[in-house]
Amino acid sequence: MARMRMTQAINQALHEEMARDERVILFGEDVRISIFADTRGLAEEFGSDRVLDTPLSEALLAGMTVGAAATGLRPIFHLMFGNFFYTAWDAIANQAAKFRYMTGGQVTMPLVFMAVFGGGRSQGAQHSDTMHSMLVNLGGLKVVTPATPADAKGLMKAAIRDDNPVVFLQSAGRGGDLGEVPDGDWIVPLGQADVKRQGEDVTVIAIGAMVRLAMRAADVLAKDGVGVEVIDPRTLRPLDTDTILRSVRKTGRVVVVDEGRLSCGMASEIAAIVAEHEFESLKAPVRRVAAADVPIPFSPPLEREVLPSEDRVVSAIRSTLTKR
Amino acid sequence: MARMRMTQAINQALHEEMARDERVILFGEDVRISIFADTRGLAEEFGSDRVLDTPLSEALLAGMTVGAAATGLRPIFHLMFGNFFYTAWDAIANQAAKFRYMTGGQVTMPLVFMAVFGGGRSQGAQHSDTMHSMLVNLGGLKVVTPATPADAKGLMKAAIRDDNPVVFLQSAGRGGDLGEVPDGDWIVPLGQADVKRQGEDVTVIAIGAMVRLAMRAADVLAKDGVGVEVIDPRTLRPLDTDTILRSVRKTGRVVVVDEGRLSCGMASEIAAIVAEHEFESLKAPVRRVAAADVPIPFSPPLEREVLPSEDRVVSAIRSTLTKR
Amino acid sequence: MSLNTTSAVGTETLIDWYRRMQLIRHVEDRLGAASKTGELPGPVHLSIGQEAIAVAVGACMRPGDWATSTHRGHGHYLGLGGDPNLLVAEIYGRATGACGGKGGSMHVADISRGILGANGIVGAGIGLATGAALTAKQRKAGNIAIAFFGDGGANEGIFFEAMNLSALWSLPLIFVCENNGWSEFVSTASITVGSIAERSAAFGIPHSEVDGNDVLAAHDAVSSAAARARAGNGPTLLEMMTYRTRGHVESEQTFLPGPYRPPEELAMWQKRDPIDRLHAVLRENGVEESALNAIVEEVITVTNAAFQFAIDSPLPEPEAALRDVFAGERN
Amino acid sequence: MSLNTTSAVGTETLIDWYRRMQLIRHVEDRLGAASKTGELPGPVHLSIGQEAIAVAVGACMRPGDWATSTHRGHGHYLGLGGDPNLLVAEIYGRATGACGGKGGSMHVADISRGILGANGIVGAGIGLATGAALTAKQRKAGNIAIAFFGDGGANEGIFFEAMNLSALWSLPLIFVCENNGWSEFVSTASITVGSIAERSAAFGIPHSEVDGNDVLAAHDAVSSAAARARAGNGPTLLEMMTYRTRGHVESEQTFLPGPYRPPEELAMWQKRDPIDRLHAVLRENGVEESALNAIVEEVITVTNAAFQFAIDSPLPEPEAALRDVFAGERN
Ligand SMILES: Cc1ncc(C[n+]2csc(CCOP(=O)(O)OP(=O)(O)O)c2C)c(N)n1
Ligand SMILES: Cc1ncc(C[n+]2csc(CCOP(=O)(O)OP(=O)(O)O)c2C)c(N)n1
Ligand SMILES: [Mg+2]
Ligand SMILES: [Mg+2]
Repeated sequence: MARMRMTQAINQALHEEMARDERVILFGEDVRISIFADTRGLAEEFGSDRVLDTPLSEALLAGMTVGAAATGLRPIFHLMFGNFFYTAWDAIANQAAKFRYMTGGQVTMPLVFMAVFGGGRSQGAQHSDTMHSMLVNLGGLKVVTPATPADAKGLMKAAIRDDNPVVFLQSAGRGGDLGEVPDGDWIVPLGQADVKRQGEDVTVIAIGAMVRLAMRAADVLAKDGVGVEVIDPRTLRPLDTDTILRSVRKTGRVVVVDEGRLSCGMASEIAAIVAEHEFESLKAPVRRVAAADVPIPFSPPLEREVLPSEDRVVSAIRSTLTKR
Repeated sequence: MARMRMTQAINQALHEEMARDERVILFGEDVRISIFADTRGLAEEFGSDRVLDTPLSEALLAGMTVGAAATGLRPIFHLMFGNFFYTAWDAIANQAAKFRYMTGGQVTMPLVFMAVFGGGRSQGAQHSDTMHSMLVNLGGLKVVTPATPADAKGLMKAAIRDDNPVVFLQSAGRGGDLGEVPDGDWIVPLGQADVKRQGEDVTVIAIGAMVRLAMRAADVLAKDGVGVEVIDPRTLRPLDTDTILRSVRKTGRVVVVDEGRLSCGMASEIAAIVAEHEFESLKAPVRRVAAADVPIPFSPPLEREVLPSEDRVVSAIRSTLTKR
Repeated sequence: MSLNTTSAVGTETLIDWYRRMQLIRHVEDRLGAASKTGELPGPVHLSIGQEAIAVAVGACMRPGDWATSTHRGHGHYLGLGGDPNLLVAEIYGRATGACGGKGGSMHVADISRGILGANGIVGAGIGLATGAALTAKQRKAGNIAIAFFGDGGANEGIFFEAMNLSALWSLPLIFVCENNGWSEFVSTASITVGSIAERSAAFGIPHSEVDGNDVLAAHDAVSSAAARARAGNGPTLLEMMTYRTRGHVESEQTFLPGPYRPPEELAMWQKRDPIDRLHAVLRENGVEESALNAIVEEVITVTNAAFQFAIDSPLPEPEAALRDVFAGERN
Repeated sequence: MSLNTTSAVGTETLIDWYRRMQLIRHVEDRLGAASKTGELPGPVHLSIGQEAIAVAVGACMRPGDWATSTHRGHGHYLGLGGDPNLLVAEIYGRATGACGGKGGSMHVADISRGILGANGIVGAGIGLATGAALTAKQRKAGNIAIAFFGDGGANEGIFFEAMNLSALWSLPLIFVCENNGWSEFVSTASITVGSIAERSAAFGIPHSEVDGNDVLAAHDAVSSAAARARAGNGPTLLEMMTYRTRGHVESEQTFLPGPYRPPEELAMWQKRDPIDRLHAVLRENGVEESALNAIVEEVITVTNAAFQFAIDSPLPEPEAALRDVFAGERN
């Protein structure tokens, strides 16, 4: 157990997995020097055959990832920012997400696409998108996004060991927070949500950097005697609906907080699932707190307006208490 | 008024709009000979300066569309199949959807991306996706998908005249159906749903080719004395929630039918909106009938299993009648 | 037109190539007929006229090598040794097909033979082949990867990205461009500037323009490129000049307004038919007409058996649609 | 190192270029300082050392021409005549900024001056410029479009797609590759094979490698390319050799483990500073040091005013975040 940042936890996972399995290779732009420090030191330890700086050619590199995975390597492609997925979208959407299926299961696809996503740091519209709902909608990808350093390590290790394409998305807003991280073989299985806080009155499902907002909102409501249960799905596909629905059956009141845009986003998906499967349990409408349906603006007051805030989470929770 | 297929209605709209406004140009692979016949005859009428066959270079062509729109043309890029959007995704997602906003409204973006989408014809996974939810999630695009020839003509004309990027998606399954199409300046304004059938008991919201399934299901249920109201949103962004919610207030029972995959799809979005805004009106959980969360398979029995069917729509409607 | 007969390939091998080319021709011919009668679901793109290239490449491949194909992939599948039964059953959408009916004509694959699959996205196979070449390079067993693509596909940016990266990393990769002069219904000359082969010059990648209807010339070119790649000397670009004597897609007459290719062009290329040319060489080499006829009979038997196998095979169970998304779980 | 002084550009014009280059330098220098003190939101990429190219291009542009820029776009914005007040206010995220605070450093644009915007996606500006060139061609008024991109960007497939299409359609387009030797923290030589300029050869597009720190040489090259484009003769590729004397991004020292460029390289290029070199030419042409000093004073005044304007300007109202998505409606 050691205290570290999320990027350090990811770095540790990469070190351990590359040491464990020499089929694991990693490439991307500037992965040797490592802009986010998550891949730092790997080239020194594993050599430039296994840790490769690449040209700016995302469309090719993502296709190469698919081809390498289908032929026996376990490649990790670091795309830097989630928005750059769009440059590589064909290989992600038409190849990685479909290849095993189209071949009738002839291949396994042990690959990881990783990147930082989300707003809050005035990076502008082309570096701040949250794209997990699009990735989930493709059907053939697993999608994970950790909220703590420990989850980051455990999910990255699980992602690398998984025989399927996994997109590992790191919230831009969470790289700096410290947290305890178990040493060694710490795995967080894909597809398992985590109850980050127990509560009896309202269920808040929060994703990535939104978990922090949810926890703070829970503190605020605790002062009013409202018990908020905070659930972090951690894996968005496959989604752990059991854990979510179990909590809903207990509380009957639900808020979903996601950094993605509202329309066709993950918040809507979870809201739709809850409303379909726990209709009888619900005591109030499921509230969605998500980014506005606009590109992410640059200037801080604009960006704050667009993204979910603690205040909006608090009032969404309150609104579920007034109905019925 | 004349009876024609959807592709002919689109063709008529293109002819009329190109004649009306010489800034309208159209390009894409094989648009002169025209595989779907929707762009046939345009080159002969408007010349090869305005109707251009292109190389296979979707990433460039979509970026070119954005640049041409921002500088005063009103370009239409025919991408042939919706899955090829993925090859051009950066220009769609990072440029077209964000450009006006990032410039603080300095430009208008009068462009149309058009393509055929959806399954049902054994085209295989890479020619059968339904991607409208991803496009809606981008926030900066208008997205339309007609279910009848008349709507196709009216929406295409509205799309071309709109000063914003519009994605015009034609359901693969609907090209062949005949329908009455008004002559001349027939416009279907963007953002207006259409009540395709009135009913008092259950609201079915169906998109594109799914409208036909919904209408058939309505016939089946009519025999049991159940009145089904069928709403076709026609425009998915901006979505006409008023028309949808008005119907829900009347019926209290809702089924959403979409050809897109279930998770983070348009069906989930509409279900979430209904469940959030008409919680008190609902007499049963909102049911979603959508494609399974898998790539679209080739073989007919597999493809039928994955896509929504009339039977599934009928049973979803029935299931809303048993609750409460 | 005769063949380049200088090559040292023995008659036995030539006969084997002849058999494979005839197999592609016969299987595809029947697929075309089946498509036109509506027996086959989905679109079908035939490579009739281009068989020499697939067979030449197949002859240069070793176990552990990989190739990625295009939407026009049946010839590659058979040329590389794929089982005709599994191919035809797949295109019929049967449970016994190469991909259990999930893929179809545009996605036939046999991973066990290094056939990484046909691909419905023009250019995409280049990315996958680059990945296979990276695997081969890491494994250090002298394996190679081959990317088939068309002249139309040579305008997709991924081709250039792959030339830069494969040259930079000396990947054991061969770019095999099958230039049949057409991209769907548009002549490639009308959408392309310059020579495709010469596009590699800026990357220091050796290239050659090859008579793709001459199986010996094609084989020579591929085998030098393969030797180069196996020796760790990096990629090669081969532009194979050829022609598809059939339509872009078998159903095209149902949706096109009329013919789009000059009939003289077709006639000219039919004179250069790769099978006829190999036939002439074999005859010159003293192989009897009767022996060649016997091969064709054999091929017809195999073809008939493949179609019978497909037709007799069951369609997949609907529930199978939900499998094979993820390894290790039902979905 | 001296400048190519053969050009027929008059001293008055050179003085004007000197003023613009100094303006870029001074504004960016202060932006760098403001970024480092944390005054500026978001990342800031400076083009210090590369000013000559932006100014040379700006000098060749006419009303109705268009240019697309990169993530390193302040110099292009100012070199093409953009208002420094609006630039600085935008980078400060103010309501008065060029984009009302919605864009920021990576998206500064002034459509009224043909500045189609900086772009956060490497290579994307090439697509937009191709579209602007298509507009120009359709309009038939002799306008042109310019695509700025970096050496790193030259490995994106869109560059090749654009070379093919623009050559095919004879689009009035100039590809201006600013080769500063680095792609973020990696030397471009380590991720690129061959010469960038020569990549155009296969497309029959004329190219030249230009000393991008020599404003006269750069101007010569751009003006010939522009003349060619205006005359309907199609695209040209110019590879401008240059160097960014600042970091990739101003914050880089906070996250990198250490220096990544050889100090000798920086020192060598500092000797070729484009402003120093133009300064020398102007002195040789008889312009007094005092006159040049006066220009710098003027530039400092303008720069100060721009920063004051920005700092005095209000931040945007939060509600503005929901506007400007769609024309003709609030959202
Ligand atoms: C990315 C993409 N764009 C467009 C298409 C549609 N399409 C299928 S084949 C084809 C022409 C391909 O020409 P070429 O590469 O020369 O191959 P050929 O058909 O001649 O074998 C086109 C445009 C596609 N499948 N994928
Ligand atoms: C598509 C894409 N990939 C990666 C990045 C991250 N990135 C920003 S600048 C840069 C290097 C660009 O190098 P170059 O084109 O030479 O421009 P320079 O920074 O040297 O001006 C990279 C990799 C990006 N912004 N867009
Ligand atoms: Mg071709
Ligand atoms: Mg550079």
